[in-house]
Amino acid sequence: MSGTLADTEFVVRQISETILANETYFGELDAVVGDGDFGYSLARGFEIVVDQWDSFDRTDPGVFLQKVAMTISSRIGGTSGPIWGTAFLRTGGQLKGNETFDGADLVRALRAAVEGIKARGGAELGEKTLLDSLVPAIDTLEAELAKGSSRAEIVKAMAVTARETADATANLQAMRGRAAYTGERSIGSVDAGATAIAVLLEALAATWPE
Amino acid sequence: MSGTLADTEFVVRQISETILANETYFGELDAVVGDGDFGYSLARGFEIVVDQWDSFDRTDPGVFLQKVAMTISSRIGGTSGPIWGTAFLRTGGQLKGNETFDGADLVRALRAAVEGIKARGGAELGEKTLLDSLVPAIDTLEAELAKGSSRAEIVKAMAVTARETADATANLQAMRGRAAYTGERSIGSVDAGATAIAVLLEALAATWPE
Amino acid sequence: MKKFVNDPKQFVPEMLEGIALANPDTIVYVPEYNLIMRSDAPSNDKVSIVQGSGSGHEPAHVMVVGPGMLDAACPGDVFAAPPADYVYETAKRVASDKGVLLLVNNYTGDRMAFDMAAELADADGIKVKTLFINDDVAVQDSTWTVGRRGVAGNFFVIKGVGAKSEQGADIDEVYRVGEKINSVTRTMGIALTACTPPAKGTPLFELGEDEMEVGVGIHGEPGRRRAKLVSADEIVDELLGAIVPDLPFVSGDRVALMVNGLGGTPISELYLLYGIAAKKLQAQGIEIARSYVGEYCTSLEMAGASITLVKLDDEIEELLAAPASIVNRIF
Amino acid sequence: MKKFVNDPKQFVPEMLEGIALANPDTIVYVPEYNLIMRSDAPSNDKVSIVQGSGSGHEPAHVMVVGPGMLDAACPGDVFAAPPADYVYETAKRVASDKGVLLLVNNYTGDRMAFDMAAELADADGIKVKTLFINDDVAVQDSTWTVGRRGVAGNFFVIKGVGAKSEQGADIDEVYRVGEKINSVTRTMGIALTACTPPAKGTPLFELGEDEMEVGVGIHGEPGRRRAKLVSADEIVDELLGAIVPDLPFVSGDRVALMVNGLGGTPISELYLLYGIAAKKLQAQGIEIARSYVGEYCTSLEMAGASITLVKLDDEIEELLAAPASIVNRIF
Ligand SMILES: Nc1ncnc2c1ncn2[C@@H]1O[C@H](COP(=O)(O)OP(=O)(O)O)[C@@H](O)[C@H]1O
Ligand SMILES: Nc1ncnc2c1ncn2[C@@H]1O[C@H](COP(=O)(O)OP(=O)(O)O)[C@@H](O)[C@H]1O
Ligand SMILES: [Mg+2]
Ligand SMILES: [Mg+2]
Ligand SMILES: [Mg+2]
Ligand SMILES: [Mg+2]
Repeated sequence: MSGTLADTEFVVRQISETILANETYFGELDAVVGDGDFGYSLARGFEIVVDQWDSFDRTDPGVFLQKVAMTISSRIGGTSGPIWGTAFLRTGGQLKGNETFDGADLVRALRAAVEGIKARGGAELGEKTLLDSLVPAIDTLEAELAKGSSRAEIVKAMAVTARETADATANLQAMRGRAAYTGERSIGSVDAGATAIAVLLEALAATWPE
Repeated sequence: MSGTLADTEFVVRQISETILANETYFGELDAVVGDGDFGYSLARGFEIVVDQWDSFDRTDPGVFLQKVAMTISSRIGGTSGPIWGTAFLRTGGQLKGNETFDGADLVRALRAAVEGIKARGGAELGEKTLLDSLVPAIDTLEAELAKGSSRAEIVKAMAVTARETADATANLQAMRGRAAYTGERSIGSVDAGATAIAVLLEALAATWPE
Repeated sequence: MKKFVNDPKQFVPEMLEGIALANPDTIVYVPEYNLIMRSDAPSNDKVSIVQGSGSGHEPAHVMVVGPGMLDAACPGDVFAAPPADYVYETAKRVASDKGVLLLVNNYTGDRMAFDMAAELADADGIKVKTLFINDDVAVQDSTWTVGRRGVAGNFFVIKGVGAKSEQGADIDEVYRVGEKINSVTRTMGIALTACTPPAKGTPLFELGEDEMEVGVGIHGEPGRRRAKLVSADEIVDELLGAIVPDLPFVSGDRVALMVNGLGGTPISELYLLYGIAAKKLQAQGIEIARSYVGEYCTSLEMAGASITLVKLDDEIEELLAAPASIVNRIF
Repeated sequence: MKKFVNDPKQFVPEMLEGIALANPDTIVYVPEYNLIMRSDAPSNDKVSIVQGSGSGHEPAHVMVVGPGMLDAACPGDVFAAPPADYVYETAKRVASDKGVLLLVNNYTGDRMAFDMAAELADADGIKVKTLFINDDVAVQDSTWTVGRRGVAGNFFVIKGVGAKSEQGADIDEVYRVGEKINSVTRTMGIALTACTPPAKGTPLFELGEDEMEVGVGIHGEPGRRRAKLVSADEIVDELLGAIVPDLPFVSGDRVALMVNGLGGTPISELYLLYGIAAKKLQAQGIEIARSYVGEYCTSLEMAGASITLVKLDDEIEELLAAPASIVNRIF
């Protein structure tokens, strides 16, 4: 596969719209054992992305992602600001300098985002954060690329993985973020961040133009 | 008719018990357009009357009533403390000095209580206060005395009058007390003080030993 | 009932004991009469200032005892004026050569108790004057009723007479400034929820999820009207719309602006209201010389707020700016 | 939602504007960065003290800016740490020759934002140190989690470093006293009701009419356990029972005792709790040298309270007693 600026724009736009459409739902997920502001925080950042859509530097996909990262970092507070800002920044950093990217580039870029999230927040897999659906989804991306699947097939497969693994976070005890303070009481409900990843990938899969 | 210390004790005791039994109900009446503390205020005073029952000076009915008056004055706050304290004090003042009293003495004593209440709180008949059932009940007392009714008949007749006139306070607009601040919104609900007078007389009528 | 309370009948005494324990050096608490006084009162160099009222309005009045404010406070039970005996006893204990000024929020029960106490104190030869506070514009003034209520504006009267009395002024002079401040002070409040007296255990009234009570009293008395809950902006318009024309306050006036919380409203919202009110007043040419945001006179845990305006002149402004310190300190 | 609010998204900016309008001479408000600072900051004679956190905890932290307390506060949205950019911008604006001390309540989001800001400020050559506050005993400490939360005890850290910085101490010395105060400060809270973030519009959790949440967080995070509502006496036993053995506080200790309201609880109840706690501590031989009753760190309009104990030594006691003044003044 190969990706372009247009693909990147499509994905970012799709993510932004889905976040805005799910503000309340994401907030409710966070309210169960967190403080209920996850949807609000993301939405305040991504609504600026939509607002300023035409103004971003579009030199290449990587530069575009870095500009988006700076916009959301400067507006999103809470845990999500640094986490999502870092993720976009690292992905962009890896893709920067080329007009297109291939599957391997994308995997490397997303793995860099994961490393950035871990470095920033100190979380590891299994600690009930968005990593618990994001990392398996990237694994699926890699596996589907190896199988030679189409882009639409890949996104669909990633969405399925993300949903399964997000749902499985219900069995985990939160070790990071505000939910961690509830100890065992966090078991039984899904993680808001991990579920958001599933929702975003499902929305991408549903609208993928192929 | 003629009244003794024993009669006076019976009436005060009966009033005290009825007030204690109706603390919540009287509070609810006051809550409609007042502040809901009428039952509480009366009960805090009359529970001390019951507590200190044996200690009151019983020289004569008037002295006994004055001692009760001082006890309730020193504990009941709000509007009811000065109003009920004044009423007991004035009644006692009129009856003091004689071991017994007759019907005319009693009417004079209760009229003095009414004047005391008016002087203290500035209220007139028809302003939606306890006067609106107390005064008609005293009128009935006077009329029944003139008819030569028995004491039990008199108390029953007073209770009927008090209830009718208390119920009729629902048509009045409050001009005194906290309820006055609600203006026309006070119309439609009965006055707490006037209803308390009816409840007390009904309880007296129901237990009158004849 | 969602309260921190043991026996509801002991609510007021236990609160008073807490105040005394938190202020062992400066405060004396006399349990027999529910009374809180400055440990250095009375001083024959100053008029003693006393206020009492029903409890449930804290910090008013038991927590505003201190230099430059009250010399003593005699609270009743929640929302019930203190018995006359308590007021009399308080007046006796703080009686000074210069006399005792009794401050009374204008309610039937309070008036009667303080009138009786003043009579008794006067008979004892104590120099005593009584000042009634009636700043609430929600209730229309009328000769055949009981007049307007005293609400959060009492803070300014206390502050003014407290400062004046510290200067050593005589009782007539202290009374004069108190009366003057009362005459230029106007307040109106609004409730978003009812409150629950501890001994009653249930709310005094019911407000729907989308309702507010405009012009509410600080004892849960209903106000001017019940209305649909509107934006903070519209609420401020409604309150200022009643307050400003009442005195009236006009362009060129210098004022003190108070946004007072009724007990359950967080201070964040009070500052939000303050900002809106300040801008609206400025737009009318009214200059805000002093600002007050916080809880001054509450109604238990009621969610709500009141706005107070005081028209300033140099004398009032100086009295309000004078130093003072109270039981309920921050640091 | 029973709140005074216009557009919920503008809740924080409108509150900040109110603070600025109420304090035109002493405060500067920078809307682009949600930032409130002393108008006379920075001073090269002192370390600048900055705290930020999610909003909804007022008066913490935007209302405790002033001499002897914070030089600036950078709030985020309600219950959300400020973006790192805002913190960085704040640090830049108050950077002094003596440096900037960043105070951070220990939460994941706050830690990340302040770490990023400190890195950026450091790269600019600003002398910067970050102090994490973690006084909440409700959450058990553990190396594999995020550690304990910072709650109302942050007041004492601010007060201590504020006083020390006014003395002209260098940043290491200011940091040292802050760290020392944090290490001897312990808090636990209890909620009787939930709270409703304005932008969410519904309560963060549901508590039954007869339930309480023991060890609740100041963002509505669930606590140790949900229990049947009990008397004030038993509640104090539960809170002190968690706090006292944790440090531990022992007979002969001198302490500061704070009863902090979570936003919806009236001050009458806080003093009632204070009285109970003071007597229980005295019975254990613990001497209360300083008392604090009121709202210091809230959770919007949550009905609830927390108790904080600070073990005092001469140095801490002197810092706590030093003069200070803040935006949210009484008079
Ligand atoms: N240390 C961490 N590293 C990565 N993700 C985290 C971390 N802590 C929490 N999260 C994610 O952030 C989500 C909550 O985000 P948000 O509501 O913005 O945080 P908060 O309100 O606690 O600051 C969680 O559902 C989880 O997926
Ligand atoms: N001025 C008055 N004179 C006589 N009775 C009055 C007066 N004002 C109120 N009352 C009576 O007192 C009752 C309320 O008593 P209470 O609850 O103790 O008063 P409050 O709470 O307003 O101080 C009213 O129902 C009315 O009957
Ligand atoms: Mg959250
Ligand atoms: Mg009443
Ligand atoms: Mg009352
Ligand atoms: Mg948050």
